[in-house]
Amino acid sequence: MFSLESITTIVQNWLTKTFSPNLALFFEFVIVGVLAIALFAALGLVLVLMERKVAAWIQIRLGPNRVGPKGILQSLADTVKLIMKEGLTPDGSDKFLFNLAPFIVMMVAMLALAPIGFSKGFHIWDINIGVLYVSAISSVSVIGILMAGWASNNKYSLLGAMRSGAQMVSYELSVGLCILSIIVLTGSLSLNDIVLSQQNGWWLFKGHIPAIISFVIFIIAVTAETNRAPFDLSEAESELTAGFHTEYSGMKFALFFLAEYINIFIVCAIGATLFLGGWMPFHLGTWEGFNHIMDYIPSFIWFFGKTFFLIFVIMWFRWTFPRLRVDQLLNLEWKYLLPISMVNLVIMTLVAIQGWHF
Amino acid sequence: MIELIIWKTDYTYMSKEEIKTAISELLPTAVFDETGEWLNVQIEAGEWKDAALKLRSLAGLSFNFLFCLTCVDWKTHFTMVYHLRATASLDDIVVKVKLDREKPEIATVSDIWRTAELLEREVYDLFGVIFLEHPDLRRLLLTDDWVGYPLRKDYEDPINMIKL
Amino acid sequence: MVEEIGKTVEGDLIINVGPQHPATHGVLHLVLTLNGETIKKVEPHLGYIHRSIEKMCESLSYRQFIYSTSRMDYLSAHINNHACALCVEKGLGIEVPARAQVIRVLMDELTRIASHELWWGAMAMDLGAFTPFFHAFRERETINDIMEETCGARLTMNYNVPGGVMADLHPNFQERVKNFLKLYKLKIHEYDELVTGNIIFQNRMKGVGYLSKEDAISYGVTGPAARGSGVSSDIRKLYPYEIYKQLEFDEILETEGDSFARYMVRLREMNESIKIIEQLIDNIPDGDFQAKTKAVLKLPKGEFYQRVETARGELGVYIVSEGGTTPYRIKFRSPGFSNLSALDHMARGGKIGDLVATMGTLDLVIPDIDR
Amino acid sequence: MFIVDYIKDIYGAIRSLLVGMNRTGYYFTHHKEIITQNYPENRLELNLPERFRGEVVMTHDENNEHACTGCSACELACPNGTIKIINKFDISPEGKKKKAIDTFVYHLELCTMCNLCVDACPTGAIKMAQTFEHSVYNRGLLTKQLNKPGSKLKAGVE
Repeated sequence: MFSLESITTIVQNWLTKTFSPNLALFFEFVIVGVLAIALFAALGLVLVLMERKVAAWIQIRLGPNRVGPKGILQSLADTVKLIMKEGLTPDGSDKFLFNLAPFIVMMVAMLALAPIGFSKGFHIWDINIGVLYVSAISSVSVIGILMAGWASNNKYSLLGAMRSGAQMVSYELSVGLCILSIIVLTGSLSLNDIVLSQQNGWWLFKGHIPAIISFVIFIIAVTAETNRAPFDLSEAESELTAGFHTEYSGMKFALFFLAEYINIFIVCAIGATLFLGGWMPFHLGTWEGFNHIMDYIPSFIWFFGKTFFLIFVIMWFRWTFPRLRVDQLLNLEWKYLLPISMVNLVIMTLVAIQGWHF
Repeated sequence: MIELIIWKTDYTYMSKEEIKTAISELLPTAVFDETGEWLNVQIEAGEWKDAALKLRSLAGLSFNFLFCLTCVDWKTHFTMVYHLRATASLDDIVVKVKLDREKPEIATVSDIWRTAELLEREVYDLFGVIFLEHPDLRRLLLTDDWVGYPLRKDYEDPINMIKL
Repeated sequence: MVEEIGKTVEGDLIINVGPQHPATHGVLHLVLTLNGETIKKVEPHLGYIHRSIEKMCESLSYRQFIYSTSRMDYLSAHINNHACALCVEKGLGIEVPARAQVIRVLMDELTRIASHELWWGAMAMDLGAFTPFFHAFRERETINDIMEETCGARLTMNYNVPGGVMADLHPNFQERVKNFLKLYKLKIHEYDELVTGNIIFQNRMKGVGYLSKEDAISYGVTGPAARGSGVSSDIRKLYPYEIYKQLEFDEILETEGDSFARYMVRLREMNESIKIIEQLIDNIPDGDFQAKTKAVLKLPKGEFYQRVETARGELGVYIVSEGGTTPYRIKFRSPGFSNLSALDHMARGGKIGDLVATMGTLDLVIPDIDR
Repeated sequence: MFIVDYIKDIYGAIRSLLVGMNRTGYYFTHHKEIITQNYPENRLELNLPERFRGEVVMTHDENNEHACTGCSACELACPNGTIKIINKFDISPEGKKKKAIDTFVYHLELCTMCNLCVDACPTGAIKMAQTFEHSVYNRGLLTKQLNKPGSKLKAGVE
């Protein structure tokens, strides 16, 4: 069975054998950094193309089909275009904050990548408070957006940033509660432990109806937290032209754009880890034969398959629904999602205590 | 196969005479002209505001819908043309007010028919008619620093106007 | 805060929406005075696409001026031409052959459907749903193809001439219209699935941009926007022209007066147009498609007013003739202009998102407003 | 009951959203519904209706003869001064001076394709062509001379 774990072990052993421990650690950092950046670039290209293709097919169009075979080089061409563009800094803007904001958003997206298990034994940092870490880090990105909106010296940007602030702060609550309902079952904050606890079935199926409810709420809330349509109020094209990144152009805009997609990837990866078993293959209780067949599919394929399925669902939302209004957005959170997820958490706790789950 | 009739012009639901009697009681000084499609009522500029209020509140035949407001430059004078409709009975009248070309001033009706606010601004913009007591009389279509009133017959613009 | 609505105070946010903005569908410029997200005042600044068509028409002959009116409300270009042709015919006393009347009405209704399709897609796009736009264009394209085949152009058809239409119907016309009707009936339920029934959409539209019946009349609002407030204003019913008197169709009225009512009026109006087309498509009478007219048209001295129902409301053509070959003064009472004047009243107290929804249901076409 | 209404609300909302997703999901999986035309590739199959108005052209037969007498009816009919006709005087074989067309100037950039000139033409010399790819790099190229060089009036056309 092919596994990424063996590769990491080989590299690790070779590094520790060849260099002193400090130097080995440094090289590991470099390798991880390069890999993370490479993953970012690859994800950006793939997700942008995927979004455009999904949009096109839903909209009975063909989508990008000119650059490269079947248009697969389209996002590469876009990247080249964005790099070549002049990065404007508007007059009257706070230049330092204006230029800093895209990097903050980008860094947050990068940091949140650390505890995610991509494959069996393949994560950057198996931290024992992984879930807490991710939810803490991801709320920093609102600072980047507020910074961008404030520093742009543009009223559209400011309105967009304010909307985004209100939106992210409130939706974080229900995301947290949904995550908690799984933590209650697993009893661990480590993402690796959560994956391992789903050896005999995913929590979505094991946790009865409460798990399904918290999964649905989780998907809705993370869609809002990543500022995706139908919750894209901070960009709201038809209202605020482009919201907080109205004044950005060139590579600085590309960083916002990339960060949006990376954030989607991260929240979907978290969702896949919590509810769909991360890299854990699809196991059905005690059906040994079936489980063996499933084990033959490499674990990173399971992980990326689940994550991309969730990303597709979020894209599906985007190209189907109209946008909510700003007060309706907050109504949805405070009147519907939050009470439901609170009640749901109580029920889930009861399930966990009584051991009613499978 | 449906029956087809030849197109006819007169769809007024009340005869011109009836409208005329109803209005002439209200506005004794008005001059009537029945040659056109609808009843034309000539009103002096000074009496227009009162007349408009009366027409708006005429019992049973309230002309509550101002569907067209414009001005015609007759080279010697301006004529303000108000097309009014009573939405209850679907009768139309045309009110005409003669204005002095040198000093075109008329009372606004934007408080009686709200639609007049923009329409009067347009007429001010293109003809230079001053609407007294208009809440916000500024140029609407042209830029604020435009010189002249383009729809006047003596307006000349050598750059933008093309004579065929 | 509420009592301050309409008054600018220090600390208000003033935002320019337009002249280049995704929601204004053209070069409309609105100056919003905001308190946070709440709109206190909307002030339209017009004229970015003002071409002074009225002045131009004063130097064009009665045959020529019809074509410039296609460029006013470009989405109902054929209906604009129709109004002008009717007005000239009224002045000249020309009797239009029955066949030409039926052709004109058929084209009018096709134009109306095409215009409402575009409005539907564009309005959904205003609210953030991009997909309906493309789905609406699928049906609209079919109409455009029919237009292209018979009239020779897709958008600015220039098919009306004084006395009838420019050319006879294309032999394929009936078949293609029937194909369109089939396609329309196959796809119309998707409009409800995608947009009308959607809970987000309904929440965005219901109770937003309220316009009472009295205000609608006072602001001179016509067309679907007025009918959403319960004002009976369908010129086809009230002052029937051409053959509308013999046709069986309903005037759609909704009484809620909010954006959703206006939306439903337009959606149901498309079905009425389909009904009209179905009545006429197999009953096109034989005969001439154009009455015999003189080469040079001269309207008698006098004033002529003709109104028709475009996709946006009541279009009036007011011709003042001095007996010459060109009109002395011409005035187009455009529906968009009057509908726009109610926007300030409707948007006050709402959010920016409400303004977009309200603007979408008013269905503003900017060249129609500026002329 | 408040709680029943609350749950009903949620049920109705989710149902309406799923209906929409079902529709878009249908189009996502049914690629035969795609209506995009690959324009430059399908240029050869493009079938424009014969009435489509792309630009005004003058028909010439194989002897390089046209039917334009230079009566300038089209010039008068045009609403925006698109057509300009420059006449010259030919000497006919009998020695009589005869008006004939020298240059038929057509400003494509001013043309609104209203078809009035074609309607006005008494001899059917001009017609609308179905071309639509009018982009050029130089605006001057849009001013065209419709009568081909060296062409002359068809015999029998008055």
